[in-house]
Amino acid sequence: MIKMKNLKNVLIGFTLLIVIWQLIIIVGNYEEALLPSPLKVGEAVLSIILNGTFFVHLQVSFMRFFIGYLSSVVIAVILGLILGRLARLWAIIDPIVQVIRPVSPIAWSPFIVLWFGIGDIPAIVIIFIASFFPVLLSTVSAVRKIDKTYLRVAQNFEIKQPQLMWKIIFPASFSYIANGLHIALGAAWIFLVAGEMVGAQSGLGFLIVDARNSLRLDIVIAGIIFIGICGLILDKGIKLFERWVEKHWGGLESSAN
Amino acid sequence: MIKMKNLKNVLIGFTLLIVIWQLIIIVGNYEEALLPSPLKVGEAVLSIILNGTFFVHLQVSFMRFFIGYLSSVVIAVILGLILGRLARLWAIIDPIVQVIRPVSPIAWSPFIVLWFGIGDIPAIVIIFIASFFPVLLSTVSAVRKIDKTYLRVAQNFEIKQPQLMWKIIFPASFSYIANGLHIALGAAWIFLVAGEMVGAQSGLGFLIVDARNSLRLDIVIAGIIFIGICGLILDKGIKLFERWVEKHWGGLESSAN
Amino acid sequence: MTNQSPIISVNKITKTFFNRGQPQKILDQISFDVQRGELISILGKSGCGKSTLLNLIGGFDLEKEGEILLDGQVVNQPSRRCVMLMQNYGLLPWRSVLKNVELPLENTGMSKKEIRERAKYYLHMVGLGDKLDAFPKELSGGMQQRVAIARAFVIQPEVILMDEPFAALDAFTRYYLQDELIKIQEKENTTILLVTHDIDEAIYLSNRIFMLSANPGRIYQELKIPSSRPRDRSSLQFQKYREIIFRNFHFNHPIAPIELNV
Amino acid sequence: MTNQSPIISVNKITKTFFNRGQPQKILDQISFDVQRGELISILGKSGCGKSTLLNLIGGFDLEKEGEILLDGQVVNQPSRRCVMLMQNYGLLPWRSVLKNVELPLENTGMSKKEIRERAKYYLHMVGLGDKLDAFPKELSGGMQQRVAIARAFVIQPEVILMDEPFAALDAFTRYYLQDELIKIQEKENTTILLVTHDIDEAIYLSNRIFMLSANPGRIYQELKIPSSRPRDRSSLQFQKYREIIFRNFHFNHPIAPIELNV
Amino acid sequence: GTGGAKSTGSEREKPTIKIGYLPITHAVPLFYMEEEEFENFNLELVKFGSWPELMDALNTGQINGASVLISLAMYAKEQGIDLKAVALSHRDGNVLVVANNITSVQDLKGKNFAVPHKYSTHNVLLYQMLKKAGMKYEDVKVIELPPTEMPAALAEGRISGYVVAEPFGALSVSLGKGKVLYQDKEIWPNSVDCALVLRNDWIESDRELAQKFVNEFVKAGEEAEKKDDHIYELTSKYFNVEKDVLNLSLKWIEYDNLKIDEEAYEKLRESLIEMKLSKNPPTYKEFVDHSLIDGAK
Ligand SMILES: Nc1ncnc2c1ncn2[C@@H]1O[C@H](COP(=O)(O)OP(=O)(O)OP(=O)(O)O)[C@@H](O)[C@H]1O
Ligand SMILES: Nc1ncnc2c1ncn2[C@@H]1O[C@H](COP(=O)(O)OP(=O)(O)OP(=O)(O)O)[C@@H](O)[C@H]1O
Ligand SMILES: [Mg+2]
Ligand SMILES: [Mg+2]
Repeated sequence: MIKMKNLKNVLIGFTLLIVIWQLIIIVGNYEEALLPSPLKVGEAVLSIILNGTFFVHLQVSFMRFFIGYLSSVVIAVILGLILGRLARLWAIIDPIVQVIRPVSPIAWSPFIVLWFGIGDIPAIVIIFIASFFPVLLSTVSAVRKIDKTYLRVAQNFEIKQPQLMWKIIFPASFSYIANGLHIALGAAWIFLVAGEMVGAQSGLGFLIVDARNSLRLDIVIAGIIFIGICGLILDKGIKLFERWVEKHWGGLESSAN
Repeated sequence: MIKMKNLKNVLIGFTLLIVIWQLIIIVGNYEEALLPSPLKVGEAVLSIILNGTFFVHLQVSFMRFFIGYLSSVVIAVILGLILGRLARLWAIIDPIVQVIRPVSPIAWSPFIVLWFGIGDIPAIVIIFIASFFPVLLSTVSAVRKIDKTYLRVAQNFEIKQPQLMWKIIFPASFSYIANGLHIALGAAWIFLVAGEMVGAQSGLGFLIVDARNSLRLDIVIAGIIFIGICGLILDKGIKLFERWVEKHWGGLESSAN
Repeated sequence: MTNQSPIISVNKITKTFFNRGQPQKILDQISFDVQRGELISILGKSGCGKSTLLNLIGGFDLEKEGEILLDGQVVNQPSRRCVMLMQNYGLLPWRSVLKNVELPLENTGMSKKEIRERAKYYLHMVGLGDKLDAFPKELSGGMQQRVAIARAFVIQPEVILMDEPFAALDAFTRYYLQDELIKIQEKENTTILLVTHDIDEAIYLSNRIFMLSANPGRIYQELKIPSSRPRDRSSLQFQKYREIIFRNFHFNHPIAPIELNV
Repeated sequence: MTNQSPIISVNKITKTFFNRGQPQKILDQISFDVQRGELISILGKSGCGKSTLLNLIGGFDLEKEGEILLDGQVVNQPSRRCVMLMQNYGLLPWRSVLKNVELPLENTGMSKKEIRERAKYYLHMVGLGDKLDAFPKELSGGMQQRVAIARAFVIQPEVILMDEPFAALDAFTRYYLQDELIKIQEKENTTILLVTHDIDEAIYLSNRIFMLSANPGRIYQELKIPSSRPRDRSSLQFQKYREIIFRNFHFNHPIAPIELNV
Repeated sequence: GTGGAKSTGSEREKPTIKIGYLPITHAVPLFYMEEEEFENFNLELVKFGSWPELMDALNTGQINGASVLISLAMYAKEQGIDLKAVALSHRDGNVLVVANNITSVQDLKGKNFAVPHKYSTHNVLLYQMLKKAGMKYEDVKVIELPPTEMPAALAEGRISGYVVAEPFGALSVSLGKGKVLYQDKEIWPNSVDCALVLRNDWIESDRELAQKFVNEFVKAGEEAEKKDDHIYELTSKYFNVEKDVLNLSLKWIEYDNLKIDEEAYEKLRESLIEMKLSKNPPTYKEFVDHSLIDGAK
């Protein structure tokens, strides 16, 4: 029942979108080459699905994305758990992080090419950077905000490191960390396009950039649609993961966000 | 006292960073043109401050940034407050937003030029896009998550629209909205560089892109440092704003994040 | 208290919730009348449906069988005439104490000055005349509850519904506020319907006590307490009522002895 | 109870907090001894320093003047020998009931099997043998408190400190758990130090009651309750103690009559 | 992109040569080469989205060479990157496109005019055109814009003209949104634009291989110059434009005689100095290595 209603809403939503889009074309009197019609884009979507291009690019992008994101997350969480407990070290590192964080991964690209060459690695590195800081910061702040009660319980029962870390601190801060993972996932996915602009010969980002350079704006929009849908699926995926962990680990108060 | 200690930490942090950087140069044996030394970058920083370039670009960037960010925030909050109350309309719009949101503002650039031309407006539009969705989504979810108690109090005292909106719903959801504003600020600032890549002839983003095109990587790093510091200042600024509102409006529970 | 028509009349109310599709009868055929100026307590265990009943009377929840009348009129939405005091005070944290109390008056056509004076008057009455500009979170729980009480009385409603108003307070503060409540109520002659699971509180405050059973909620006993207030908590009469209620709830001694050898 | 050396010995404890640089003496020269197997209640108003005192005894807060001995040794860190039951139960929400109770045993060198059996035994004792795999949030407040009690007793500590253990529960559940506590305590012969602001609770449970005044916190009265337990809440003797305490706290009638005419 | 420039080939020990390019008509000889099998090396073409990205890769040695705007490479050389220009990628083939309401250079006064990169030959072409018409460079508002955005910007009236690599000029012309104000040869005969630029360390390390590569490149240029059906078909794989757009842009361009002319180079060099874009661009001798193309003859 709920599924059906959702589907109906999605259909209404997208029909509306397509109508508005077609109206813009008619009213604005744009050239097909400059703003393709929904029909043309539909054809492009079909064509790159049918000739398999889409799946090739998708696979490559997902591979890069997951390598970049997962390595980033693992490193950032471990670092965050440690730094969250070492207030004095964090006081020194924090200003550096705060200055580096607001810098777009795009700005780093000359150095990324220098250190990481072209092809897969720069894309992975850009995704890594994009997700690293949100996860690191949310982990550190999660650890620092842990309900003191849990730490006192641990003290009371004489639970020492490293058990303190994985029995108390990690689970206690997890729901907040998960929130960071969630935000980082979105941020990283958004930088996929930027990441695949540097010498990559494949991937959804490349598909868009290449289509743009080949003046195939219909494929650009098709690519945008694919990126949007994949991003949405990833988002739902991590939400499911969060919920699974929550269920599995019992009553972690549902994440603050 | 606290200020002094902070300053000390900042100094230690950055000294450390510079030492590591210099070590990388020595060990990696990179060409000066490809990875400038801290000294060279220091000179570049000084020179663009002293010859005034920096302030010119800074001013332009801030102007674009604030126009893009503020207009985005105002529109997104108002829309969010309305859509948060209209569950059925939101059910239709939500899927569209969910698909558009994960798309990088960079991917839109062919269309941004088509609709918004070149110069200030594309940069503003990209910043607008980057901040729009975080604010919209956090506002809608804030409105939908309002403690039912407040709505019941309003019902009880027969408070109707539009007073319901600005006496109850807006303040009740504000701390959560502020969190969205905060996230959006970071996201928008990160896209400043991307925004100023399309036909802009000024701004910090342009400074970086132009320096990169001129192979002046020392200025690129100088630009990165400026962007980082300004981003940090903006972040601190919005934190102060949040705290000010919190104080002014009394006990809004400090934002969930 | 009077021989007028009842201010609240609850007629055969049945309320069913659906949990995972399973219907669950929370309230079953509840009927009672409340006269003007009475203070009625509804006493029952946690989860027996006390809040649910109050929500129905207040018009916050309209899905039910049966009929509820406020002053002869069917309740089909919440109104100012019947104010609910929420379980967690329901103060707006972004408004100062004074502005919280002004809230219900703001759309009544009163002038700003009148509103302010009325609000101040009631805040003085609950002893918070010096906290007008404080924000709720700066106050202790007891003070917050007093603000809520002032806000409820400020529009001079016919009925005030109270959902465990003193449950979160410590015993000493609780006793103090109970006395305050009685004084204000007698002065304003407001009808009060109070939900609680504190037996002493019910005895101390009420004209009548309704005891609610759980699964499904039924009023299985009504207790009239005719003695005048304030009552002496350590008096013999007070103990008599305690014992009656204890016996009713089978709580003088625990029902099931605890298993010590498993 | 016995003529052994006291298990807890509190010697001239003074605790000062600094609020915005202003020193504020919360506890002033507190001294008392607790014998093995005693149940002591500390009774006082909200904010008088009860939790602070308990934290000092438990070794969670070490900054103080004076000395605290646990079994003759100076307390300089929290230990398993003296378990604290937190005001909000302190259960780990990510662990099942059973795993919560197993927690304190995990580093004691016991085998997994032993640990499990011991944990199960104590959970059965508090009547939760059928909730082993539930998570804390799936339980009512009363059940959560029982898990916490099981977790406190499972390592058979010499002392259990309890910070308002039943304050958040409704009256009926509270009575029930109080009885449970007495039975377990008598069986295990554990020393219990209990902080509360519920007068009845203190009378019902304790061998001795310390009454704590506020600003600064001092023990200004000690009350011995020699009668055997379980006690009859409606007995005359019970009322006698109530009255003594009421009088002590000036609460039989409110201190300041409420200002009705401002 | 793991092996980097020094990676030796995979099968049969053939070395792999990595050459960067942008999908524009100037790179047609490379498109032709990608289809071929070579005896002595494997060719890996690396496509880039923009000139700066390509230059980053070339400067850092991630690719062995590239078909790139020669002035960008000159600038990199000036900054100390060891590069050599060995041949032109093409001759001519750039047009200055303006909006339909612009009839003379004078009309451009105060208007926006787009170039792809300030160190590009296109910028120099604009400079030359203005100079010829007796105007100052400052008289128009020069804007750097990605080539792909230019037709849209012109169509919407955001800019009044642009000069850029093909087929972006031809696109506006064929859409009827713009017209050719000047062909490059009208302004600056024998202009030097895209060149085949190689990393000098790579040339030095295996001059023989470099020679073989340039030989094939020159051959490919000659094939491309035929502009036959095969070339059309090939090219349309790299960028999707209507047949007439492609026709138009191929008509403007030549791919034979790819030797870099010293006189034309000097003119470019002087212009760069004159425009204050560069203080001391490398001289012909320093930067151009014509031995390889000479060897190919
Ligand atoms: N919206 C709802 N949907 C389903 N079940 C509900 C809903 N609201 C309440 N219930 C159920 O109805 C019963 C009565 O709830 P209610 O809140 O009225 O109890 P209460 O007597 O006020 O308890 P307490 O003393 O804890 O406040 C509970 O068992 C509860 O689980
Ligand atoms: N860390 C602290 N810094 C400053 N003041 C504190 C601190 N902790 C407690 N206080 C103050 O000490 C006093 C006693 O606090 P405490 O928590 O011990 O009271 P309590 O008797 O446990 O109250 P309750 O019954 O509300 O739990 C309070 O006035 C409180 O404001
Ligand atoms: Mg309730
Ligand atoms: Mg306390």
